Amino acid sequence: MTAPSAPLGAIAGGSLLPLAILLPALGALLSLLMGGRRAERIAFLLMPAELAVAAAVAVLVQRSGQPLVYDVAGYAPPLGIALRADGFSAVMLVTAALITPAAGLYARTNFATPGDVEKRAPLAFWTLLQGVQGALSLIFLGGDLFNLYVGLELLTFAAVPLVALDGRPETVAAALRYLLFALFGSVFYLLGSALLFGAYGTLDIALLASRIRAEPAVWLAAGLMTAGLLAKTALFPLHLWLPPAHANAPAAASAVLSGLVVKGSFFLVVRLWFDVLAPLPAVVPGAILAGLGSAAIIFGSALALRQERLKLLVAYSTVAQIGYLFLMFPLGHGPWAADAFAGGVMQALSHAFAKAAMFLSAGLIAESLGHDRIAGLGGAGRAMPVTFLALGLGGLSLMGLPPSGGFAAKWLLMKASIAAGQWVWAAVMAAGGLLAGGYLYRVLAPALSGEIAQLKKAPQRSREGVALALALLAVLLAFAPPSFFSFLQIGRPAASVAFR
Amino acid sequence: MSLVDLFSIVAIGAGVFFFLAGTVGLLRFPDGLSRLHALTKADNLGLGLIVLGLLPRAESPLAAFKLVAIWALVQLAGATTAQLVGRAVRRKGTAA
Amino acid sequence: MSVLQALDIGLAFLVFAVAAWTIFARGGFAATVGYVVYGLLLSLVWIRLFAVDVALTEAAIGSGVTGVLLIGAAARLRGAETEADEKSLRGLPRLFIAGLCVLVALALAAVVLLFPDSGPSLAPQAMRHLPETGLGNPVTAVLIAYRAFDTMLEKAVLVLAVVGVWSLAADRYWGGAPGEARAERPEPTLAFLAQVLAPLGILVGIHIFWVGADEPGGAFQGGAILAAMWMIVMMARLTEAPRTSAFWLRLALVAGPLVFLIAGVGGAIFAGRFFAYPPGFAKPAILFIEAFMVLSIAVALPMLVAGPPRREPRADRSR
Amino acid sequence: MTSATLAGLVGAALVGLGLYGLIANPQPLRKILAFNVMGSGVFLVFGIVARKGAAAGLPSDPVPQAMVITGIVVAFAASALAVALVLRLFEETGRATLSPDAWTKPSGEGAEAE
Repeated sequence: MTAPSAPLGAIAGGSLLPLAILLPALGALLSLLMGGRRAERIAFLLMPAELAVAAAVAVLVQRSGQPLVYDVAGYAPPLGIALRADGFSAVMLVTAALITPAAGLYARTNFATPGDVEKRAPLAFWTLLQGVQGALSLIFLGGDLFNLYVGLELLTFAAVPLVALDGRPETVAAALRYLLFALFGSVFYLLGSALLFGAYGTLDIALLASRIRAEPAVWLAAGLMTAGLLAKTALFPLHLWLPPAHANAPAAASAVLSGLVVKGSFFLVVRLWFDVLAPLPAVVPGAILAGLGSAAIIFGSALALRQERLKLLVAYSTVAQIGYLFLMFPLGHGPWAADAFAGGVMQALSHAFAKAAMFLSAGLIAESLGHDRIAGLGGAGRAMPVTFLALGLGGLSLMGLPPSGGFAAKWLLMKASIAAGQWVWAAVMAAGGLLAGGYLYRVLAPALSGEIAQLKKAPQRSREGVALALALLAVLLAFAPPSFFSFLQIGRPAASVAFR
Repeated sequence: MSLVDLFSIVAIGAGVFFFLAGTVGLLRFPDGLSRLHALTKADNLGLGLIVLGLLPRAESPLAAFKLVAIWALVQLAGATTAQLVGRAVRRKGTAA
Repeated sequence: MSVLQALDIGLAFLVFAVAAWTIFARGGFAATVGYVVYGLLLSLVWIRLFAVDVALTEAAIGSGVTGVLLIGAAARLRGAETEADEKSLRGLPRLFIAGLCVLVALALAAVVLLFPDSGPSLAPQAMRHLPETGLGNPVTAVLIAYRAFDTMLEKAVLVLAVVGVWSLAADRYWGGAPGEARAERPEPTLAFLAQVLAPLGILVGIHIFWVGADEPGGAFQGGAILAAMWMIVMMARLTEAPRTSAFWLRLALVAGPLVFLIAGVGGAIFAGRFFAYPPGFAKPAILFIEAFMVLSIAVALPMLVAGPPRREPRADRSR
Repeated sequence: MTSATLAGLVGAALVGLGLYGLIANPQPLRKILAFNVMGSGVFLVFGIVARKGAAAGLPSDPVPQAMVITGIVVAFAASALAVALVLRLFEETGRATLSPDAWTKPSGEGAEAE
């Protein structure tokens, strides 16, 4: 991000960046305006275009080997707002553009509008789903901390109502708790931004990175912003809101919330520490973040082991998998930095696909059996093998077994932590893998044995296909070529690239 | 000190006095209706006097008009609130 | 100068005291009333900081509209607070949290005191580019020109919030009007107030929007005043909240962000940049966009206060 | 002490107060109030940053001012969504509390292990 932005801003491809944000925003507005069945049609009309824009951004970043930059309104920072796409932004953008339509395809059954009369849940779902995608695009591309604050709020307002979509009191309470955590997070983030603006007179990430010095205002801002973002990411011990929210939302919404929405605030933690604060010595904060991540891995997995409902188990496994994301932070400086960064990104990607697949499968299981109690899953796997294949392949990634994106992620992180001599993270990862194996065994072993379970209704082939496709993508990440890893480094400060 | 300044000081001072008296009444009077009485009377007079004191200092006729408009609007809002509060007090009985 | 300083210190203490009351008062209703007072005092602070645009916004939205929202909620929740009271934190955890909060406040105060008296500023740049926008108020220029992208997205936030609030309706009420149906005749006093105030308020709201181009004011503040007028008229039962399925209502809600978005794309076509304005055409374009923003704000704020639909859509249609 | 510094100190105190109310008060409506107090404290910090950025003939830097205006509107929208959730919860259960045992079935479905 330290490269001068002026010549790059001239690249015509930069205008794709605002488009990636404006298309879903337009879709959300039009969905509310047109209403009824047209909300869904608008969503499906725009999603291919959004995927095309995301792919084009990735291709352009790859071709130029440098971040794409676009000064919105023609005013360069610090007065105006810049959008930037580096390698990490591009892969996250593509991931969101793949998972959102997948969740949409799955949700067509649950959120169809049969007649001419508009229904509540479908209209809200299709509008908010596009809102989530717009907000995520903004977060992945935003180059200005206040612009990113607006993105965070947009994400909160789109995500929270999704949790309460079925209107049961427990979902309303879960949504309220989620909202309160998210608002706490936003306020802290904004406070940190205020301090940074007071110290340096800009909120542009690239400019901040060139001006920042280790001084009290910066450390306080970093602490406040990190705490706020962690509350939104549900990193232990700020995870309390996540399991009830993700477990009670409709399955398609859970897939988006668990797979993508928590990655939005995680993405900003990475932006903060790897871009804005990159020049600072960050040994202690990195260790704290990884320590919390380790605690999340152990606690989340242990709690997942004890759950009685499948969706809650999957939700608690999200708490654990979020923990892995934070193991990259103490490994950001040194010859192993590139591996650690790639491992963290790989974990974000593979968890996004795997967890979306698992929530969709869990939703299918709950619909087919009429419940999602783990004790009642006996023989279910033999009745709906494709669904359980998707669930199992997703689980492969969570455990970190080859071949899966999760394996690649955990292997890279482990390699980096051993190279750095920080063995403890490697030990935690090994333990987390074993625990994940344990809770998945609890689900899969009874499901794959015994009498074939009687289904209330068989799952639709197309919906099983969506879940399986996502799970296969999580597996396919294991075969990412070396060029993929150098792509991830595009836009990273030279220090971490040089040693690759 | 000119005569205009003296006028401003006296009028605004008297206005502040009425506000103070109204506040004391609000805190010390026994029941809802007499509290209301103290508050509305004092506020109307108090604000009126303050606006009066500020009028000669207005930069333009428009600014003076705005000052008077503020006073009128506060009158309107005050009268409405007093009515509503008074009715609520009466409905509740003497308990308030 | 010393008188002003004394006033500043008194104001500071008052703000702090009322805020503490809001946090610590026993009754939720009393705390909420405290919050409204607090908001008004804050707008005085903003005036002392020479941020008149913010003071207007704080008074209209931060204190006014938010106050109506919270007081309405507190009134409805009046019976519900005793039970939850038992579970409030006691002893050590409470002390720990209090200590943490004091620590955060002290660290923040220390950093704020360390800021140099003339800090870094974007004011010179904002002023340098002001002629390009044709505006006289730099705050409006930041909102609608330099950082137009933020403002457009923030309008989208408002729309999503409305969708979120509406989505909390019961299924059978979807498309219906928010607010209770009441057969009572309008409260005569309130109706009188609404009849006198609303026409005036609408004029003031439009005036504040219009002068916002050059003086303190603008779309947010003007829109909030219009919103307040609509809320008063609805409160007086002179009119009812509209059906949430009404096309005009939805059009008014999305008009602000939609027109802004389209203008942003137009900027890419006619001025070479998303959200840029063609030279010489900036001021009319800005006022055009702002007019729709005023409309959307004036509609979105009352809808957010009114809450989810609460009446069957069919009953409304027969009216 | 300048009025800007004073406002900054008040802002810091408000953040502390609001944070305390947000964490320590169990009632959702009071948490929403506390969130608003905390938010206004943050806006005041922006306010002193703006005031200390007085330059080019302006008494206050317009950029942070614009950010505060945006922030106030967003905070209102957040309050509205939170209030709608609290009221919905109250209508469904007759109570407005976040404590899970008040509204979940005895089986503890949906409740978290705390």
